[in-house]
Amino acid sequence: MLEARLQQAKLLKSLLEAIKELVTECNFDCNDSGIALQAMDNSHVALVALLLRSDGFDPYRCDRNLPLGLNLTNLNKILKCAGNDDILTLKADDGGDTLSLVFESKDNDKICEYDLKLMDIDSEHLGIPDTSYDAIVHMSSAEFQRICRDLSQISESVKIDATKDGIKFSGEGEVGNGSITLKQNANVDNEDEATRIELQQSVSLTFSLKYLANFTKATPLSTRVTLSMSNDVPLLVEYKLDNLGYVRYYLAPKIGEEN
Amino acid sequence: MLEARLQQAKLLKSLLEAIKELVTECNFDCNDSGIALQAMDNSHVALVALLLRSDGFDPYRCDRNLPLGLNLTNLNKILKCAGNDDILTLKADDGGDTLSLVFESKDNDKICEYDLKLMDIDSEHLGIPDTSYDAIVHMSSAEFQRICRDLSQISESVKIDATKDGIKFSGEGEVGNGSITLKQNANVDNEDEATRIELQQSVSLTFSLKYLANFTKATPLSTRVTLSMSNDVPLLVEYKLDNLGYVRYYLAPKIGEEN
Amino acid sequence: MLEARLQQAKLLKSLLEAIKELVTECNFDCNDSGIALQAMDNSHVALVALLLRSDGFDPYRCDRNLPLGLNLTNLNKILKCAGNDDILTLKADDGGDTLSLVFESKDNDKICEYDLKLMDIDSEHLGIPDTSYDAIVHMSSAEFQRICRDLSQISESVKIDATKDGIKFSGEGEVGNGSITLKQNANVDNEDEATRIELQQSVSLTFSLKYLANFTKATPLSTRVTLSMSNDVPLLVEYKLDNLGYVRYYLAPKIGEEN
Amino acid sequence: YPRKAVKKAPREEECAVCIVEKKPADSKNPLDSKFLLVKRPKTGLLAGLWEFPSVELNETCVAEKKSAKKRKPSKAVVSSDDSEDDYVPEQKSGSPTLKLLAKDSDERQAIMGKHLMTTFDIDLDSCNILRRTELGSVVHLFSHIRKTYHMEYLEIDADSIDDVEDTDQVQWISRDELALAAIPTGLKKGIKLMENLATVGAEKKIKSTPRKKVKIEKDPAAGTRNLLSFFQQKPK
Amino acid sequence: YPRKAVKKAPREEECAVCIVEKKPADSKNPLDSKFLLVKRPKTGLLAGLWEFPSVELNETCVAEKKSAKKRKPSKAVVSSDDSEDDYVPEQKSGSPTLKLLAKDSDERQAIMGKHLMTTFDIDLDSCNILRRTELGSVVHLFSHIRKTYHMEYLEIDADSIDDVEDTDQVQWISRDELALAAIPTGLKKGIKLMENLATVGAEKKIKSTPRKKVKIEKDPAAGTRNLLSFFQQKPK
Amino acid sequence: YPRKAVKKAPREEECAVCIVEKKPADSKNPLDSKFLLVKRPKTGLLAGLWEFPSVELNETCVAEKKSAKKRKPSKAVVSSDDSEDDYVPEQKSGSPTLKLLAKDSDERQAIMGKHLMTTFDIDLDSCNILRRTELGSVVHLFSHIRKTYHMEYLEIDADSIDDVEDTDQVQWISRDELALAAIPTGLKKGIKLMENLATVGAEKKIKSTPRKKVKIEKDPAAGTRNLLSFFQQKPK
Repeated sequence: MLEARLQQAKLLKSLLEAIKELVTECNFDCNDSGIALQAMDNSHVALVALLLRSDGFDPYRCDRNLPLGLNLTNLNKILKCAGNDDILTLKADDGGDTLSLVFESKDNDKICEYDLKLMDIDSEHLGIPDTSYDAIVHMSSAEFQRICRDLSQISESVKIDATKDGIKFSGEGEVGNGSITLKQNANVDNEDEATRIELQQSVSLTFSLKYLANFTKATPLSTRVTLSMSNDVPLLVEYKLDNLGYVRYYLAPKIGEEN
Repeated sequence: MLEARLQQAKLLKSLLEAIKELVTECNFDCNDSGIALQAMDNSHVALVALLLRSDGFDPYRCDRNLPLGLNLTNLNKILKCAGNDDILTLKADDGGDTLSLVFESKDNDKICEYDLKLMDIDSEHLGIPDTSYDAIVHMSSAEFQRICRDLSQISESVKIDATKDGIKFSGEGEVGNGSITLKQNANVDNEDEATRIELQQSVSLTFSLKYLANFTKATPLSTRVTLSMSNDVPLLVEYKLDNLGYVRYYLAPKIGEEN
Repeated sequence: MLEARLQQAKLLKSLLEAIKELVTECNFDCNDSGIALQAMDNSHVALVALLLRSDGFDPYRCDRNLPLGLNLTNLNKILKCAGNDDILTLKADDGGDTLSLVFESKDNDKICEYDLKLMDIDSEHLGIPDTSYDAIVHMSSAEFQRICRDLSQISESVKIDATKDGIKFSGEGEVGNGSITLKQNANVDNEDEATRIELQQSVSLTFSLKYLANFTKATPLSTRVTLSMSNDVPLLVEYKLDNLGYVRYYLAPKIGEEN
Repeated sequence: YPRKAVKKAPREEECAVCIVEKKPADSKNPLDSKFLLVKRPKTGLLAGLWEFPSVELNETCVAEKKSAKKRKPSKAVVSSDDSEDDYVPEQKSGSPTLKLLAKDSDERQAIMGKHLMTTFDIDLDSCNILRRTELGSVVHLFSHIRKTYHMEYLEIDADSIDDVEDTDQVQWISRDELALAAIPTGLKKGIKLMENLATVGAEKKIKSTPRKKVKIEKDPAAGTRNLLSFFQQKPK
Repeated sequence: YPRKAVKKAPREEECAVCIVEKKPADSKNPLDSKFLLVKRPKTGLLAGLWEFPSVELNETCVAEKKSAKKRKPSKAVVSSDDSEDDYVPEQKSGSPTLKLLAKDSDERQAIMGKHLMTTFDIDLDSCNILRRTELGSVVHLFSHIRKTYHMEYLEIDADSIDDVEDTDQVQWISRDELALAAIPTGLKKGIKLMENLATVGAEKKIKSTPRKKVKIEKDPAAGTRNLLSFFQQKPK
Repeated sequence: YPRKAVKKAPREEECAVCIVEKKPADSKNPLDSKFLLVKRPKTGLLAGLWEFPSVELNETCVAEKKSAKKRKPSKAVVSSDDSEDDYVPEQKSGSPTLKLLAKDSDERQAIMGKHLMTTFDIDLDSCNILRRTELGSVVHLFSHIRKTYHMEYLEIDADSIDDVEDTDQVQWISRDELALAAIPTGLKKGIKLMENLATVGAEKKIKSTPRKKVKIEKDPAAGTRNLLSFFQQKPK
């Protein structure tokens, strides 16, 4: 049995926006430590992993492992019915075939109750090896979103070069070439804007911009994003949720000179 | 002959928005007491009735009954040319074939004059019997709009249950079920948010959400809306215009178990 | 060789928006006095002429005449990647086949470099005779935009009548007729709103609204617009850029009674 | 005043439609299936187009046509005033809906079963039905008819019915040809419903479960009573 | 520099088009009407497609073609440089519009009347015209031609003209077939205009009134003078 | 729980497609060109539709079909559970892509050259090629196949190849007919690419330059490695 109460429905609403374009159906795996999700996109080049720790909810109860098979499009329809500041409660019985969502508004006497049908989804769990990345870039999530959007204007893929001085995003297409360089600037006033690079070794990798732009749907969840890279290894893009968990995206690199 | 001057064009602009999706062409019936309109939608399940009392205009002159047959799409095109704060004057001659609209801006020397062609419309007037409804619910118009929009996400029709404790809107569809309950709360601080119920007898009725959502186009006209219901009788949804009149919508209930 | 540095990318972004719907490809003619552009639309009824004087840039260098053949759609794609407040630098070599654009953000350590491919465009330059117009109307650019948009609701062309009292825009269509009159009001408080008319002789001319509405894409560039007219001569619509130059549009009048 | 606009509700008609899919029982390939199409009569509404087996459900159609004929006996040249006076009487009487032969899906299925038997020699009692399910109803507006198509989907084991030669009037065509055939727009919505159903069936491996992705363009007025049964028309 | 773009205005051509509807005078049913279609020649622009009776209005077409032919006499293999030099002379002379045979709708109707007579044996003087009205003009852009179709709509009492057998080149087809026929896109806009007209006519019961719903995609440059008649081209 | 959704990647297939344009060398008129079309076999995917000359690039197709056949030997009536178990083994092995015959455009051009020679008697070595260029790749999703069409465009001097009579299976059709032919949607994207190319070529007068306006609907995942080659599937 699951019962999990979140003070702000907005968090779950934003989370759904962040993953629903990549994945249509998947299991929310609930257990006593929290709610987790792992799913690949249809083309098997990207993976999203989500964790909501139990201590982000109050109260949180989940006696035993409970996978909730959900159609994310449908879940999103129901979450759209919640106000951003509503108190949200998730409930599911162990043998049940519905997830119950209750939204309570703080300021007036309104209670919404929705029952979403569950599905039995046979998901494949991937073991993601612990990797010590050659380059870890911490930067503004809004800036990352802007860069992906801008380069999409002219190119379908982006080459990311991380050196000790900075990180460079570049693309080329019919129109011409473009590159955007962010210098390492640990000491700027605005903490959210700073770009910091932990570097073992310079890396240069090429990725599909469409997927990266898709990942940046998570921008409202955090002011900061972390890009972790090693040559010939999937990129890890991570958005941390304050005290609650994270959304992580993995994207396989592009092969060779093709773009 | 009609001459009617309105201090704010915005009112007529909003009124048009509130009815133009339901009705394409109809008569504005002008006489010395004001301007009235009554029209059914094409499917004959909904009716809109509008009244603008003469004392809401200054000046207002209309010597004898004058039906103005208007294409609302065309009228709306012309009203879009009026600034919200323009002074609006309607003029029509008894034998004429145009409605003249004059918009004067308050702050600069701009005058707009439009002539709209009239049509001869053979409208059917329905006699709406005085009904003493079993349940009359006064609530926030914005909240009603939100509820219609939210339930449209999952259902095509809504069941409305009014009891002495509150009003419950519920729907069901492929995705699952949902219900929204507003408790009677006469004493809340914010007068606009309060939900009040005058109840002779509990009612439970089912309506098409598409039509209700259409009615809520009138939301900008009033902060409050009134739902009047008796079992097996058309629902009355009323938006009052400050000191000027009202927009009323009637919607026939759905039959039996089908939804 | 060209090197031209602009303190705010926004200006060039807005300029592009103002001309890209009228013209797809054209030459930016660079020389020591600045950057100029002249191009007709496909139907040969409208012409846009643009001037950016060298002293609006800092620094500005252009040793010899250098025509830059550009696809404006592609240029616009790249300009979308510039922040409004970025410092923008244009660079081109004499024999080169690319235009280089560099955007530097003022507040953080971000540099964007784009290379846009050039084209060899065989443009036709028209000699525009100096005309002393019978009527020159200075008015609010926003008001002019609004008028074009409003009359487009009901008509495809607009008749402009300028007299010493004011300027009248009128149109007619299926729906009905409409006219908008602005009185000469030199003494109003708000300088930007004033309508002023220099008149040698009354004029009455008819133009395609679609083109005029297209010209008003330049509205963000200036709070004021000037309409210069003589009977049977193309209309000149001019937006002045503060201390930097201008955008001028010419539109041939409509013939006879057809509209 | 320049123009007249007399508002009238369009005539309501209902029709049962059955998409019949003949599927080799040993084939998993959806492209091996065949669909039954019939050609419409050479005259009348949508003449010559192909459609799925259909049964009109309005009994009074015939009676109505007769009365219409009576009203235009002379072959004189008239003006282009193509009024639709014929339907006004119904309008006035306040009952714009004709009498229906079948009110629910069970009755419609019974009627369709008979139709398939008599017209196409398909005996549902003797053949192997793999699936039979309602697809929902689709409303299509013609110039003066508001037609509701009640669509059902019937999947039959191909081995359990006789092969019949295709004729000028009746054909079994493949799924891909279906996409290209000259089928009235209203019925194309039905194909879409079926394809969604098929997709769901294939993906989910469980039949008769709540469907998803099936976005039925339902008429919002469906199932709602007519206001004229509550309010009286005022004499003018 | 990598590319050249010599801007040139497309050649202007105008054409009168007439949608002829043959309507049984005693029928109120719009589906009983027939429309006249002609097949285009087997070669040239839009070869083999069906169209409404049309008359080209540009007299100089022939002269222009001749000069074009002169410019490519040899059958030698050339590069894929498919330039359109042929039209440049017109361009330079500053008069991109060819001479027109008909300037207003009256002249066009006269020309069309003759065309219907000579080509289809339809004599407008002797048959019963129920309605004849301008539908407006539609502009269609081909790769190097900017074609203006001046559309009119002609409704004829079916009893007042002789029935003619359909041939490979000329057919009377029904309203529904019209929607399916292989008609050039430009003309399909014309059908839409006519349908709007028909709808209005049917609903409003008054003809030749200000139409509504007829959203004509007018060329915004129509009726506007060419700037080249005001400004001089500078020598390069 | 009511439903099962076992996520599976669709089967990947690749195909080389060649749009062959035969152009009279002495003609500047794009409407004089002809395009080579072939009819698909009467059975199978997209049966009976017309397509451009194409070569399937997946060698293992045959092997795969064989194994599929083995799995359904009995002709017994089964439920409508149209599962796609056949493809599961590939899935499990973590290599959803079949073996490719050609990895880059050079290899594809070589294969296509042979195909044109053997199937249509067009010998690229002896005829006059005006242009040959890659158009890009287009991905089309069928119900359980994800098909990548690698499109190229080949312009041949019409005088340098023999005229061949059109047959039921092979035709040279004009540009306008192309727009009307029953060509699979996936390939229509290819036509669009070619038209853009042609426009650019015509306007710019320089061939093999960087194209513009060619908006290729590229698969964003194209050229990206499969995550399964990095991460291990956990045992359940």
